[in-house]
Amino acid sequence: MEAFVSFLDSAGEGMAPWIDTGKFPTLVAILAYAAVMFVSQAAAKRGVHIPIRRIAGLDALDEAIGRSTEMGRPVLYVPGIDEIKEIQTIYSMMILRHVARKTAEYGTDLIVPVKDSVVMAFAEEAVKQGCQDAGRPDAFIADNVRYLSNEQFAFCAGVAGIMNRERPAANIMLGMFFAESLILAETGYESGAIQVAGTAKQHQLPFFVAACDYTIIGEEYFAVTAYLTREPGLLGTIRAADVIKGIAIALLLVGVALATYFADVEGETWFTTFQRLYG
Amino acid sequence: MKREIPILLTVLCGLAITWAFFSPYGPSQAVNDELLAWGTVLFSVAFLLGIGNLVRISLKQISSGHPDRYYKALLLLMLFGYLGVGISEIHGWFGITEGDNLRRDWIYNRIFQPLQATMFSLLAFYIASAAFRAFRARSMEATLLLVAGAIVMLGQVPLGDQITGGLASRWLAFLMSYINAAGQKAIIVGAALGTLATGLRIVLGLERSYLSE
Amino acid sequence: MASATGLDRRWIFLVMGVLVVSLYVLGEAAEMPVNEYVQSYYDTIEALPEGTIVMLSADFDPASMAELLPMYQGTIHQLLRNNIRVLNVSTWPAAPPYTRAEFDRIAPQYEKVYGVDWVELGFKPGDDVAMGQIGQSVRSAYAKDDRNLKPLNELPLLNDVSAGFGGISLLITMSAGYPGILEWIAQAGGRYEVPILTGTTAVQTPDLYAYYPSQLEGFLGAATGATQYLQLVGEQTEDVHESRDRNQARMLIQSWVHIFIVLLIVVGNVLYFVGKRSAA
Amino acid sequence: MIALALQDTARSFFDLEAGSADLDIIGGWLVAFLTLCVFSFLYKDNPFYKFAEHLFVGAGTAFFALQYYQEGILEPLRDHIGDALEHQQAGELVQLGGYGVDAGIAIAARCFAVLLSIMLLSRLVKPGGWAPRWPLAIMVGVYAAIKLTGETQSKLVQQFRGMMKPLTSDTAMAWGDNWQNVEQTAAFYTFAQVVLLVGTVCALGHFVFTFRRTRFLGGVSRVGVVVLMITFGSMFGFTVLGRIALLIERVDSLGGLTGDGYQLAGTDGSVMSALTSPPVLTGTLIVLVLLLLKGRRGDGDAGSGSAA
Repeated sequence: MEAFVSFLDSAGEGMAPWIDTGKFPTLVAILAYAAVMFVSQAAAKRGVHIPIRRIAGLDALDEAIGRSTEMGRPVLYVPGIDEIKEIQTIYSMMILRHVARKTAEYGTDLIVPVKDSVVMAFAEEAVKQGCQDAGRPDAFIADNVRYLSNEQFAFCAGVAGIMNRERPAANIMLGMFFAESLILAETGYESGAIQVAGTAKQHQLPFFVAACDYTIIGEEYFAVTAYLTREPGLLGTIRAADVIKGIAIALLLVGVALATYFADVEGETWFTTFQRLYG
Repeated sequence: MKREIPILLTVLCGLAITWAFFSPYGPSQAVNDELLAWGTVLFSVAFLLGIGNLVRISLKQISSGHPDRYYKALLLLMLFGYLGVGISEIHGWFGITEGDNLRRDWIYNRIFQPLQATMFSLLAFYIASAAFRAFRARSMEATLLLVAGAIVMLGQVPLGDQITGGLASRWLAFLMSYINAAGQKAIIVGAALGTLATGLRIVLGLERSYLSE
Repeated sequence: MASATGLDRRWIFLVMGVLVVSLYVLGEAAEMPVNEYVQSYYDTIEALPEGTIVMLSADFDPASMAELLPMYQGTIHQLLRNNIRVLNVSTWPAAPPYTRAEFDRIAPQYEKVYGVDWVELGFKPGDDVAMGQIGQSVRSAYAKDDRNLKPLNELPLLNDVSAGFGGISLLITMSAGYPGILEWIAQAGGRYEVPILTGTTAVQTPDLYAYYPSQLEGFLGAATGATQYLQLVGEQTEDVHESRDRNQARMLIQSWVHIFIVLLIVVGNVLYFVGKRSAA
Repeated sequence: MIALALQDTARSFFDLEAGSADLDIIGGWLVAFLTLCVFSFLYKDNPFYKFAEHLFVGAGTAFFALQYYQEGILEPLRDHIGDALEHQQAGELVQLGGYGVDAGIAIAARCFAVLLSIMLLSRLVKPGGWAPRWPLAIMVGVYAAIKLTGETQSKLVQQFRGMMKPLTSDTAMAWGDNWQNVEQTAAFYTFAQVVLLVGTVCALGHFVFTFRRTRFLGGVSRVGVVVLMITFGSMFGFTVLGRIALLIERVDSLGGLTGDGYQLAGTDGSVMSALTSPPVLTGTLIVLVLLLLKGRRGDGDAGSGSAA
């Protein structure tokens, strides 16, 4: 082993070593994660069932759509304001398809305002497919997927206008949000709609929690997507993250225990330290 | 081949940079440095491409008689006027040279700076209005959030702390340093695992969605 | 759920505006006690030996200058006062004009010479990649400096800087978001284990508690952190007294507005629950 | 804000050299006017705001473009290659990342970057072509790899390493975020460290989705939610702090324009004293209140809806 390490350290006369041994833990972490992720993804692809916890926000989605149907008012779905390259926008499109299926089944209108022209094409496609999934391709209304503006605050004003004029009974806001989250959530609350919001952008979560009825927080957003789509790649990723978290927590607890045990410097045991401090 | 070569390029660059992270060996650092330089150059070119997009959309709106067409014309005028001054300065055209005090800084200080600073200060008003109209303690979660928020707001500022008899700042210290820190650590770890997953898939050539556009 | 207050939000805007303007006209100041994070930031800089090179990265734009500019000025004062050499970089395109203006104003007070005592390298595009390259080698990240557009080998300070943060004993970033302190922690702290200090906006401040003290030597959080820091710097530097007093005055306005907002939340909720009960 | 420090010195009417600290008179009026234009959005979307907004987008984009052009294209391509050519003539090595490389290789490599840039630009001519994919692929690979390694190291390995510290301490430390620097007892230290540890583990546990939810895991998750909500609460409080600081700064910097230095030729009021003189202010206030009262009788919140 020592010979191996010294080999790694000596790439040549006056040269830096081949490998920085201090970075081994990072290498191990990356490799371990990769191994768990690929094994889980392969398993998910083979059809091995990976259970996903059902999240409260998911039930809220169905509840919100149901309530809109009872009241005979539309559902508003805002897929965030970022471009399609943002992973949250892509997942939002997957959830949109699910929502569109539900609204088509119930015969409720679905309004989708978007800030980006590329996202608009994706949103149209998602709604169309959702209607087909429900067996009601006629439920797709092209005018209800609306490109409002490319400017953040102008888009925000446009959505607020829809909330005030068309009075949707449910506002679903899922995706990447920035400063406009506050204004959207407030206007929606004032219009009396039931609000379900979700984002992995932590800085906007406080406003959603305070002004919406249900909030899907952080990583829950990805779990919701995986639950709805059962996409093997995503399932495997979530599974791997769970396993790595478990290992990390175990290591952390052991590490803290050992650190506490060996905390003493001058030949004390942890017990004498404890006695001296608290006795 | 249309897809294979780009994927090969992604994998090669990705692996070279990952390798250089672990290996201080000279040549791998040199490769790393050069690849990073390419990255920054391409990043800049991509930014300039984005301007082409802005100009195209604005021109379309002007020619189609959009209600905002005069504003769009103003935008383009400002854009090209400023670019003209700046590029002349950079290349020393028309006898305009770059010195200690730049002409483009005049525009920066008087137009860009106050406008951007003010745009974001509008949010202070929206927070006040949302505080009254929409922030409701309707669940255990929302209640906890609002109470913690109020403690932080009062504990941070001199008067707020005085009216709570010094309690707010003590609670603030504990909340921020221990409970907030715990929550932040969990969020950080989750985000890092997400980056790790996406990064691995890209570097190993499994993620190809970025090539589809 | 349809218990909307029915109040036009512009009434609240109006009250808010009148409140801030009238408090500003009154203009009093309040002294603030200093927290451990700010103290640690200050002490870390004080402990640096003379002649050390510090990399100061300006990662902000006018939208956050209210919070970050006072910290930036204070930091430049403290560094130059202690005869520390400063290497200025930036990953935000709108920051270099601030660097230029502040050094124009502050450097002559300490009789500092450009190129020897401080260098401005300016903006480097590329976010994370820019940081990676600045860390990898300043000399290949920049071809010329930002002030005089001279090649780097004509600037004596750069002779003491080598690849991989060699010669740089501390990184300080004034960070307003992405890219900023969290990316520097990954690209400089993670990779090269350089000690890092930061001043950040309020929005980013809560994130930093997770990194202190193991990955961050200290931080100035938001306008409150800036005020506390200026109090510390002001003990030995008269030039920041003006700025310190101004920030202390702002803290008093801030106090009243915070109390106002807490009141708004409380009143809003009382109305909400009363309305809900009478509806039931 | 720095403007105040110099407010009583006389200013020139138009001065190209003046920085943000000491605006010329035209600059002062321009700053005041544009600031008020933006604030007018609070009442309603209006032509003044639209004017300011488009001016902002135009100026901002141009300024950014100049920075990207100079620092991201000219320096790494023109200046770097020029520099490498000088080295080649002198027969020296070019330093790349701290390692000496033959100048010819360095030049060739950077010329390849020029080629890649041109391939990326070809999108302007032929949007769906194959050429832009190469530079795009390189960019994606470079970004992914640098984030992958840096963040794993700092946000997983170093983060967990930092947490592995003793729960006991024999030095009593002061704790206090603001001014109550209360002496912390050793017992309190341990208590706080346990809170931090348990809080972290529970919050992490809340984000575990693929294991069967036992009663234990459910309990962990509930504690985790409490921790997360307090975390969001503190983020909420800090966000309020930040936004209000921005507003106060704006008011302060407008206040800085009240000095005598900003007199317009022929008038005796400075920028802001003209705009904020008691008659003008009271008048504006009355008009605003009247407009708001009128709006109430109309369609309620719809007006502010379009303004939001």
